[in-house]
Amino acid sequence: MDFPILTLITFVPLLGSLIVLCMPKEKERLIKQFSIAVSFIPLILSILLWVNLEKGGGIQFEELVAWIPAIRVNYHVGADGLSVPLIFLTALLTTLSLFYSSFTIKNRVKEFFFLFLLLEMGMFGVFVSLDFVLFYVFWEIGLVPMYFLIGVWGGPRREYAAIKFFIYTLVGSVAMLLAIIGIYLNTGTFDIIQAAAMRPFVENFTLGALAFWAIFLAFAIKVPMFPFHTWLPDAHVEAPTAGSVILAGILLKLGCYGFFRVLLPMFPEQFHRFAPIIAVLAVISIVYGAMVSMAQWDLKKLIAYSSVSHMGYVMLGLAAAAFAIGSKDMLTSQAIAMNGAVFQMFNHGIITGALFFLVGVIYERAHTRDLKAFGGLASKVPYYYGIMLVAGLASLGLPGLAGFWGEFFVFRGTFAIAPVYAAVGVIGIVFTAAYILWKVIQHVFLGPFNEKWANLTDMETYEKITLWPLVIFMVLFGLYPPLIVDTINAAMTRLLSGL
Amino acid sequence: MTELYDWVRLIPLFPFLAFAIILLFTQRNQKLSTYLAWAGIGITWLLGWTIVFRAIGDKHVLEEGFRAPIFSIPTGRGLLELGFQVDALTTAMLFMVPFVCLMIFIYSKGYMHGDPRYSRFFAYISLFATGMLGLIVSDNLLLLYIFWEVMGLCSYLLIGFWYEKPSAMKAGLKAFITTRIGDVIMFLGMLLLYSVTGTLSFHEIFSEETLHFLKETTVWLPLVGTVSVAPVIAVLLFGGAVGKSAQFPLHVWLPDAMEGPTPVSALIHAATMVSAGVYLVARMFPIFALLPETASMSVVAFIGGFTALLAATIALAQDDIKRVLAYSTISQLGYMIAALGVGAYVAATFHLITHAFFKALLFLGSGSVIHGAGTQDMMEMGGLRKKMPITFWTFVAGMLALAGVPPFAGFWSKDEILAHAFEEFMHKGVMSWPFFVWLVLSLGALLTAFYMARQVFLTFYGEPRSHHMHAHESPKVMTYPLIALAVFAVFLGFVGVPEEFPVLGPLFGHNLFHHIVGHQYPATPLNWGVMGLSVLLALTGLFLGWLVYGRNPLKEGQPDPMTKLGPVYTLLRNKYYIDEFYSKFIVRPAVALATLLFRFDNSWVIDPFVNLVGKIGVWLSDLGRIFDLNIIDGIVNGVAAVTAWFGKILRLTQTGKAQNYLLVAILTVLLLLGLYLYLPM
Amino acid sequence: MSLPQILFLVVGVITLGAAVAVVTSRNVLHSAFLLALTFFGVAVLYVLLDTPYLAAAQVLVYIGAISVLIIFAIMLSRKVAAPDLVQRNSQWLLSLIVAVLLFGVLAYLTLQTAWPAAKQALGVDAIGGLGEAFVGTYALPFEVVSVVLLVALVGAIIIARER
Amino acid sequence: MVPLSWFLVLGAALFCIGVYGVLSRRNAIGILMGVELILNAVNINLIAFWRYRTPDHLTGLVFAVFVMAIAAAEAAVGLALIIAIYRTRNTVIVEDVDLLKM
Repeated sequence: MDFPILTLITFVPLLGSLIVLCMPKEKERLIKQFSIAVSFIPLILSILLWVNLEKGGGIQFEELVAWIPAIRVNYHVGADGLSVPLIFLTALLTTLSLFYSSFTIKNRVKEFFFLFLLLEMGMFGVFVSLDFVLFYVFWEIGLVPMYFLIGVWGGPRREYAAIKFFIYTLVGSVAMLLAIIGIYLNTGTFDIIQAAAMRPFVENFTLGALAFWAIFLAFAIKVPMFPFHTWLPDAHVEAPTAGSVILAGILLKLGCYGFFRVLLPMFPEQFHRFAPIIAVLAVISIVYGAMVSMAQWDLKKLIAYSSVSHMGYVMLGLAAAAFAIGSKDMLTSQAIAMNGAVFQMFNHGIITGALFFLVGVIYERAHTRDLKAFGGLASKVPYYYGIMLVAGLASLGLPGLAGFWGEFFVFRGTFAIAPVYAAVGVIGIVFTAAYILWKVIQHVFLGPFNEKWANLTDMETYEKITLWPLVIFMVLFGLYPPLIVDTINAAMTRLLSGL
Repeated sequence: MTELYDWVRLIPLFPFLAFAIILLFTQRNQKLSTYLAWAGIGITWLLGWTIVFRAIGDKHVLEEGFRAPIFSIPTGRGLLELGFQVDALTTAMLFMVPFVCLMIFIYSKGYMHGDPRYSRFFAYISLFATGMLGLIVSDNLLLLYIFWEVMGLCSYLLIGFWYEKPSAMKAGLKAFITTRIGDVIMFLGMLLLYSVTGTLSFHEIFSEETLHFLKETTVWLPLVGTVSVAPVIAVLLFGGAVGKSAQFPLHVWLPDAMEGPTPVSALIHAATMVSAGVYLVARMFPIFALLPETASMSVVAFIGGFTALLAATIALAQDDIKRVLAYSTISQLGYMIAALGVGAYVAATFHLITHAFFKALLFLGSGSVIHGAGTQDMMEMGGLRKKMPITFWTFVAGMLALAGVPPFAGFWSKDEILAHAFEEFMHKGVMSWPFFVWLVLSLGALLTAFYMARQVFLTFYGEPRSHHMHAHESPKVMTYPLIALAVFAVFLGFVGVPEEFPVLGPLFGHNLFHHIVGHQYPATPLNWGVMGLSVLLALTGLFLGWLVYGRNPLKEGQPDPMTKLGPVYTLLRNKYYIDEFYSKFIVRPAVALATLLFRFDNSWVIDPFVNLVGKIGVWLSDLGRIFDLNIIDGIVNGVAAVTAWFGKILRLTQTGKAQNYLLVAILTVLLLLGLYLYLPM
Repeated sequence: MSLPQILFLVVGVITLGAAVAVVTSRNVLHSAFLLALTFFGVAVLYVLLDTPYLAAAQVLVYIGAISVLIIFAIMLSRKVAAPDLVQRNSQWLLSLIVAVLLFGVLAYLTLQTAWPAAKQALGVDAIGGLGEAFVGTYALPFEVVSVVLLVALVGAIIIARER
Repeated sequence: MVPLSWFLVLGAALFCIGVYGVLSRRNAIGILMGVELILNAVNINLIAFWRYRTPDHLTGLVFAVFVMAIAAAEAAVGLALIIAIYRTRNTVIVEDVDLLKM
């Protein structure tokens, strides 16, 4: 690859969004088609990226240009086996969201697509940045369009949710900014890779711990981890369908990605020391999230809380890997745990993305998400039932579908390192099964048919087109996990051996 | 693919393809769907039996096994290899599973005729067959677990197949969640095994070095202390078997599973799901038997024996024809588990195989009865012998096999279990598990014969006890599978006749089954006393059954003689109130806890204190919030509220008068100056 | 105590006294006249600081223009000059405290510092230098100020014009 | 010789008196007068510092002149404003003119 592929991926959406901005407002069709077309470019490029990625080759496709020389800030981007699947996921979900939205968004079309493409750029930017300032800038850029997406196209309590989301995330960001400055003062560089290699906080553990927790806060809010999760149900419930998809599918991954890219390499000692705390929080997230999901009667809220639970697996895997830093014979288990965590990130993106789309599908028709209001829809909308079943089963970690592998690897890795945490976390699996099958499947689809929905129609073609790619990935990665684990494993092994 | 055995990779593939094609493309066309499903399992059956008969004569494969890797997943610098295999146990299972499945598939065409979701039924049972076939050919625990869960899913879908009925829908969920609890325990066992040994492949786990390593390794458990790792792994894995094979205390899902269509019951109870649990224990038997004096074996023996007796007693008081069979299944699985618990590996496997045939037969027979009679309640049946002769005769063959009457299949396998338990008990004395197992299982044999006799007499003898009973024989597509299975129910036992048995022993290859499966274990010697006793018990049970139900067949409106047992009957009929117990002490508290946690998380929605904010003031309300468990969100909203409060206060300062502002500004300057002066530089 | 010192003290006392009267007098018209007195005192101080030119400017600009302007304004809004009207607002006491404190701090700081006691000899021609500076170094600000004055003039006319 | 600090103290006193005037007068014209006092105090400081510290550089002097010019402009505009307000609202009491608070 000798052309700047990452730059293209990142800034094509920006270019697209600017062009959308210049288009006349009335030409909604054109705006929609153009936006979708634009979003295909990063999608294709990200596939190219994955194909050309040299497994285990560390950071690749690097570009380095001085940006603000006075404080040594560079435009430094690059990708490895960790970020490439996430870049692909971002491109995929954005394209699908835009496609889906082009049928469902009726008001302020131009603004919607403009913001969405801007959001895409922000997300790509975070995944490719290797410079703290750049990282931070993109991190914040993603925030603003999301705020508007929730606040303008959201549900009845959209303003509350949007503000809550914004303030929550902003609090984390400010903490992160302070920590970044701290790192800069300690290392004299904003380069993430270089700074990590210099191990800035080896001598001063306390200062390191401060910086660690500051960054931790930023990422943990984004993940979100118990007890920083309460913005999530509101934001998800109020956001428009595509917004929820991106929020759950990608924005949560930004936090996890930060843990992998920044926190672990930069603060191995601190991470190791505090791993028990993080593991406890992760286990609480898993079990607590699952149980709270079980208590929901709002379909969208249920899935929102399930995200808390599922992201807990990611954090558990990560914490377990950090637990074992320093003990050389644990490398296999560490790598398995991290593989599981990254795999789980990807899976959660496609599975929960699909679930949110599915919620949108029924909400468009029924204008309610109250689980008590449905019943017996399976015969009425068999196609929808089938897709929902697959997505739900993938979400509860049924072997043979993608979700299983993430959980299995996380628990496998964790069990060898910290068995008690794994043993407690496993309880979450039972509750996940319960809320998916009991709450979602049973209340919506099974039982006596509720005559109220006699006019309900099954999925439209555009909805099918939106969901099939996700279903295919669930099955594909479920049946043949090496397809993605090969990529992840190489990157994780490299990362771990560097600690 | 040079070797025939390499084709083992394709065994789960054909039913899976049938599943996928039916679900995606041919749902509209019922006929095509049927043939696709038949073709899928049929090809697998042919392929499976080809492999089986080749393997029976192939000592190398039986002893060493043949492995066919599929793919491997990188784990750090290592690899997790997944694949299929053929070995002795697989061979035995591969003989039974595809054939019984095929019979059930054929039968289903008749039974499910006219169902609105006919095609989907065939898709689901194809996936079910995929699960079971994949399970028996897996060469490692992870792959086994995957197929195991796939079966769990299918059981959910199929038990709840008629999901419009709330009872069916609940039964499906119950089956899934209950087995899932067992699965999670098994999952932990698997993780522990993987963490300790670094492998999940059977071949590597059962190698000399690994077993030796496991013997030496210890693990620290909370409350228990340091113990050997092998029994811990064994007990955890056994948790999965308890769930899947419906052993006490996770047996509650299985009787409810009768809500599904009858072929599904046959599939679950005979060929696939419940056998999987026993198969798992048999498969992992070297780990269980590694330290025979530890908890691993006694837990297995106890659970098995206890379940066998518990379920047999419950079966006495059930009126639903399928529920009786369901409890008998639980009981028979208890036999197998208990047999494994006393080390009777070969006998347990043998019983697993024979039981699969005659239980499938019994279920399909009962399905035929239900199909003909239009009810499941035995109290409404009666006199079906003449109207459904084929069903009757095949059912009786299955009944005798289950009761353990010689020379039917069940006799040989059950007797081998009893003989083995007796043998062990003679070695170890009265205060040992084998004695418990032997005693309990012998008692169970008596009960089994009795309740089966009760079932047959109630169903087929006397006169119909309901007016709207217009029974008719089932179509051929249903009766032919019955006949085929009946043949096996009668004759299959001969493959396991003890070597010393006169005439029959030498005639059938000196206990052929033992040679196939149990090459590493010594054969159980023939014990005439035990055999005589078990025959006597079976005959006594049948005689008692005839005495109570056969001599004077029940008339319409006449109460079941069992009711004379009074409170005992009530207890048995209500299954010892175990369901109620679970519902009250596990399910409801769990749901309540979930709701409570949600309140905890989200109480601001319903929180009445929010309404007081304006009235009493934000500070007071914040205090209230903290008391009201609203610790988490309260802080966030609290910050906002405090800000608002400050805002309200500060609003007073925004007088709109420039002079006020200026005063404040100057005051601030003054303050800063004061600070500057006060603080030393 | 030398003559300039005595002169300073006398003028200073008059100036400050007049200033205090300016801000406390109940009659705005009195305030305006006293303000002129204050300005004059300041002009005397300029003389003491060897800048007679500036003193002249002070008299011309402040007394001749601003004071007169203020008096005119008071006349034009006749009612407010009524002697019986309360001229202090509600925060006067706090303001007084602040002002006194501020003075205390400033005076303390001033007296804390060791200032050079003596004036240096005036090396340059102050008036001439000033003129040169306005057309030289500070030409641009000077021009800007003239524009500001013009704008203020025009603005004042527009604002105060009868509609 | 008059010490520098005398001028400074006097400037400070004048300044504080002006501040008090600005803060405490109800009458807009009174406030304006306070402002004039403050500006005078500033001028005293500027010139005193120039004279005692940097007599060779005329910056202080120049700025004093500028301040005077600006004061004149300010007085003109301020008074014009007062007249305008007086015309529309018939008052020069600043407390009555609180459109800022809405």
